[in-house]
Amino acid sequence: MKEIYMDYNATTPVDPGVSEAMLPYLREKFHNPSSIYSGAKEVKKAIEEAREKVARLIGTKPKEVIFIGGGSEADNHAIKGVAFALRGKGNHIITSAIEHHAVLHTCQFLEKMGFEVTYLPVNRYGIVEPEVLKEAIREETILVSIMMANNEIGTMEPIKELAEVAHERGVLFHTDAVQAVGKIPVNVKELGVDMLSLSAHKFYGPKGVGGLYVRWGVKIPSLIHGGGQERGRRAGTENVAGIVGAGRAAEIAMEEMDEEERKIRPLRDKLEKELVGRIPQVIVNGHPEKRLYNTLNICVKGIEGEGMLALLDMNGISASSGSACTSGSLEPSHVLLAIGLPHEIAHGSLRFSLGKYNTEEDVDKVIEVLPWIVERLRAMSPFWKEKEDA
Amino acid sequence: MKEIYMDYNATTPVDPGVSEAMLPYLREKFHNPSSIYSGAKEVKKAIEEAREKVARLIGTKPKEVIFIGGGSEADNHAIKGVAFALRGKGNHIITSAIEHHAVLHTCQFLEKMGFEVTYLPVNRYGIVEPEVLKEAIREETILVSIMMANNEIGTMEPIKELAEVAHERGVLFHTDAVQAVGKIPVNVKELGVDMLSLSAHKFYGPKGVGGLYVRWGVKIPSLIHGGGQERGRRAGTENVAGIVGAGRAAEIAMEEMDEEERKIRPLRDKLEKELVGRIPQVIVNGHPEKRLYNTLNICVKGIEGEGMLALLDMNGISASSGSACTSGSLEPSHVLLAIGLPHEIAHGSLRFSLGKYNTEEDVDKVIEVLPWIVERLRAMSPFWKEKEDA
Amino acid sequence: MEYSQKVMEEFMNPQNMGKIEDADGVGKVGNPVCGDVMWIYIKVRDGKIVDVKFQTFGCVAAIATSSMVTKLVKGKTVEEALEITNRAVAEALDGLPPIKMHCSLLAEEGIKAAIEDYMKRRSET
Amino acid sequence: MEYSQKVMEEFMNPQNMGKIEDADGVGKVGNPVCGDVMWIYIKVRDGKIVDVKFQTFGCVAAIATSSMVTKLVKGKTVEEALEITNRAVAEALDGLPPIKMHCSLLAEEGIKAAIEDYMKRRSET
Ligand SMILES: Cc1ncc(COP(=O)(O)O)c(C=O)c1O
Ligand SMILES: Cc1ncc(COP(=O)(O)O)c(C=O)c1O
Repeated sequence: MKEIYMDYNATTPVDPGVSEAMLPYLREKFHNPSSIYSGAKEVKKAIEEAREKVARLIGTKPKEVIFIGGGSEADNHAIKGVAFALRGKGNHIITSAIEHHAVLHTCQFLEKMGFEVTYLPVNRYGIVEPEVLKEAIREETILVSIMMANNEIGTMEPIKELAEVAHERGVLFHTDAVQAVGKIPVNVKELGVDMLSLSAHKFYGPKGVGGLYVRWGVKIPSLIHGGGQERGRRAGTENVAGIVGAGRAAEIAMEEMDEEERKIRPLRDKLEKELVGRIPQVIVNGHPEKRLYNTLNICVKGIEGEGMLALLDMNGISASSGSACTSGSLEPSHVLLAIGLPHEIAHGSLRFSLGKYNTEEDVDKVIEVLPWIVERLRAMSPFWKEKEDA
Repeated sequence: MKEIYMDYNATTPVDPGVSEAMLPYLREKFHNPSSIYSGAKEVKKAIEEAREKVARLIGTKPKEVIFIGGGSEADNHAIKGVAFALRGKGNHIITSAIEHHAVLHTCQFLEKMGFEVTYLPVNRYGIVEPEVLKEAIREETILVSIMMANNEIGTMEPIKELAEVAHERGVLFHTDAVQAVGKIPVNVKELGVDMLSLSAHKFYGPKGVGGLYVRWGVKIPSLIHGGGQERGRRAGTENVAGIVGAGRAAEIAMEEMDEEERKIRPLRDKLEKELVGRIPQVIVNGHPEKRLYNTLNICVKGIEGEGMLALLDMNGISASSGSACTSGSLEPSHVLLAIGLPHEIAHGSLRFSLGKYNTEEDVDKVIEVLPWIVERLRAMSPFWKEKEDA
Repeated sequence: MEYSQKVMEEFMNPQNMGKIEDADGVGKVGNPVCGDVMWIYIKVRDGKIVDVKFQTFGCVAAIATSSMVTKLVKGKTVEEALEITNRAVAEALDGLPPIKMHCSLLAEEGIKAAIEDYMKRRSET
Repeated sequence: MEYSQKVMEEFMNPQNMGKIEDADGVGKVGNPVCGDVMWIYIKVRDGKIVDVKFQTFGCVAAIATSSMVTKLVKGKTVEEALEITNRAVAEALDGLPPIKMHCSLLAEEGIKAAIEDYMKRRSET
């Protein structure tokens, strides 16, 4: 059975052009870029070229881009970096209730270290309202970190406005743009952010390679100390093949982004319309318009997510759920709770995130299969019968 | 001109078996191992198999191995982890003067954070003497971190004895074994260490993937917070292809280690004997016996390292130097200074580190070329003439 | 989630699914807030569980354990049914992932609650 | 290290290498502890530098700048030679990496020291 992959927000296969670009840097061009012989210089050059490509993708200069071991590391680096650099100035950090765990757990760690953290609420669409941020900023606030697009529900935050609010009060602004970069145009200068995290494997690049934009002039300590790589900002022998792959992926994203949106958005819209039409009692999560064009997050009332995923999987469909049961905790997705869903509904969530290898047949298959799956599980559910009885 | 690569301590090309193992995990088996559909389970399994292989290489159980973004990250994770976990107990850390920067700069960062660090001296061979460690341990000591084999001079430390000394005083022991693992047999249980860092690209695995052994029972916080990957000890979507590559490299290292030593040691010995025989005023650094079988570090009196490297490079030979001039600082290698060499001699260092793709012809070429290079540079040197005049 | 094949089979082909309209005992355990709710219905004749059905809101493991526990108690006496432990349910499924053991506990509790309800009703009449 | 081709050429084929036994002035600059030492010898006739040689302990850039500075001053008057700046030396080499600019400074200082030594000797005789 051919797999129908609809979990592109979780990760993506590398583009064939990316693996092709990476291969030579595993074997022939394996040199340590810090070395001084000829072979090493070529490798160094390849890294700098990759940096230029990533910089171009986010509208900045190469010297403002650090390569780093993934999106989570980028978030940790930015947030802990500011915390340590500015701990003399203040101990208050603001973020939102719907951030990725890479941000939330970092903030919780900093709370243990004596920092205070405000987790801003969001509205029912998952939007952080600039007024709400404005109110939360204090004298001691040293950092605001708000994600650009939410990984679960796809809602896109008003980053430009939020960054302005922070800057009015002289506070640094970081955005976790891991789900945005490569999917939608991102320009750090227009957004006016001070730091931005990205991750290659979300846009057809390799896993384990991320990028952090740090505006020139922002001085934060390294998270990983050691050699002078990345101008002393991220120690460790560079993941050369990975970095080259990230560069190539950035280049391809620049070229294909428009076309991808044109192709993927109608597929997502069809999926949404048909599922909502065919399955009673389905809620669509996230903002109706300010939402990533590839993301559909729904809650199916009366049943729990994992069972749906398992049955989808048996039909060759790979999707995900913010359901507690897939993560091993008893709490459902913190994002769905933050947008105000009750626990029992949040438990029934499903996320389809589409990508460039999806076809209309893929969508049709899901539309065909999911209603039947839902019916089957609802037949076992005490809540569903209850509802019908009522 | 065919390159003669003699800088295997800097990095290695991946073994063909390694790149072959990695490839499928870039494209077809690209799934996020945290997901619950079938494709993801296979990927998860591949990671666990890789973990078993790495665990076997260092003589431990898989659950004590964390995959991490390189050797430097492993060092940072271990040292900062203990510092934060035990900061209530004490604020004193002991390391040696000849550690890699990943350890030294981490310790210096911790000094800024209020920790006290003792940098143990070494003897002229680069050995940390257990008595010296014993003297240095205090009530407040929470961690001893001593490397297993030095990257520049190859000296191997008496880790078992040093760990015993630390444990007698109830102090945790970490070893940076980045240069040892894959080259020589390493068994964490026999050594009795609590934590051990390794890095795949030093033994024909990919760059940007490291491993950290953490003895069961040692509880340290994550360096990178976020998702629950690596049992919550290293967040971030796993570098799957890299991890699979590291596993395969570990497996190959187990198989080939003996044979490699048998092949490489005589080549290194020949290189050493011939260079010392043919070039006047050459010093061999490191311990005569307790030294990695692939490493030869020499100081050529009267001249500086970079010029030699440049001329070697023109002859197709890739080697390295602890010379200040290759690193951009004015200080020569801290390791060579620590073993007692005066600055002007330390500036003239050269490191040849051999690996499994070296042949006797490679060695012969170096033996043929280097004396001529040295003569040429000495002809320009004010110190050399001075010496002859005297 | 690494489920045994047995779990997946049970999930795919659950037995005794549904409601018994004129049940002699009903056990309602779990909490929708936590994502797992199990309702167990039993029909008892001469001290024997002659029919049993379940309704479950929950994950794959919750559905599989529901099905398995109903299979295990069907035909048993009430006393025998009371002795069924969550371990027995899990073992019958070739084990459960550690974080899913609570589902087997829910199954044990569900049966116990249904029997208690049955006992209570009987003592009332 | 990213050196220009000019630097590498100069390093590979250094000019005016060696010692002038009966030099009119010698400039010894740099410090072996820092890894760079330059000795510059000059021979002066009628206020003109008619011969110049260097001995250098140091990196590629140190050797290349030594060679270049000797080429630049050869044939010049003492006054002209004094006007040669480290920038001029670096430019003649198509630039130096920033962390190597100190080598060009050493070359400038080396020539100046040699000329000073020559002046001093002359005023003494
Ligand atoms: C002894 C030692 N420790 C740590 C490291 C750092 O490892 P990595 O480059 O994988 O971060 C190296 C090599 O660079 C090393 O030789
Ligand atoms: C919004 C967001 N931030 C951060 C991350 C972490 O990125 P990575 O998995 O590359 O560490 C992810 C994805 O996992 C994400 O979706």
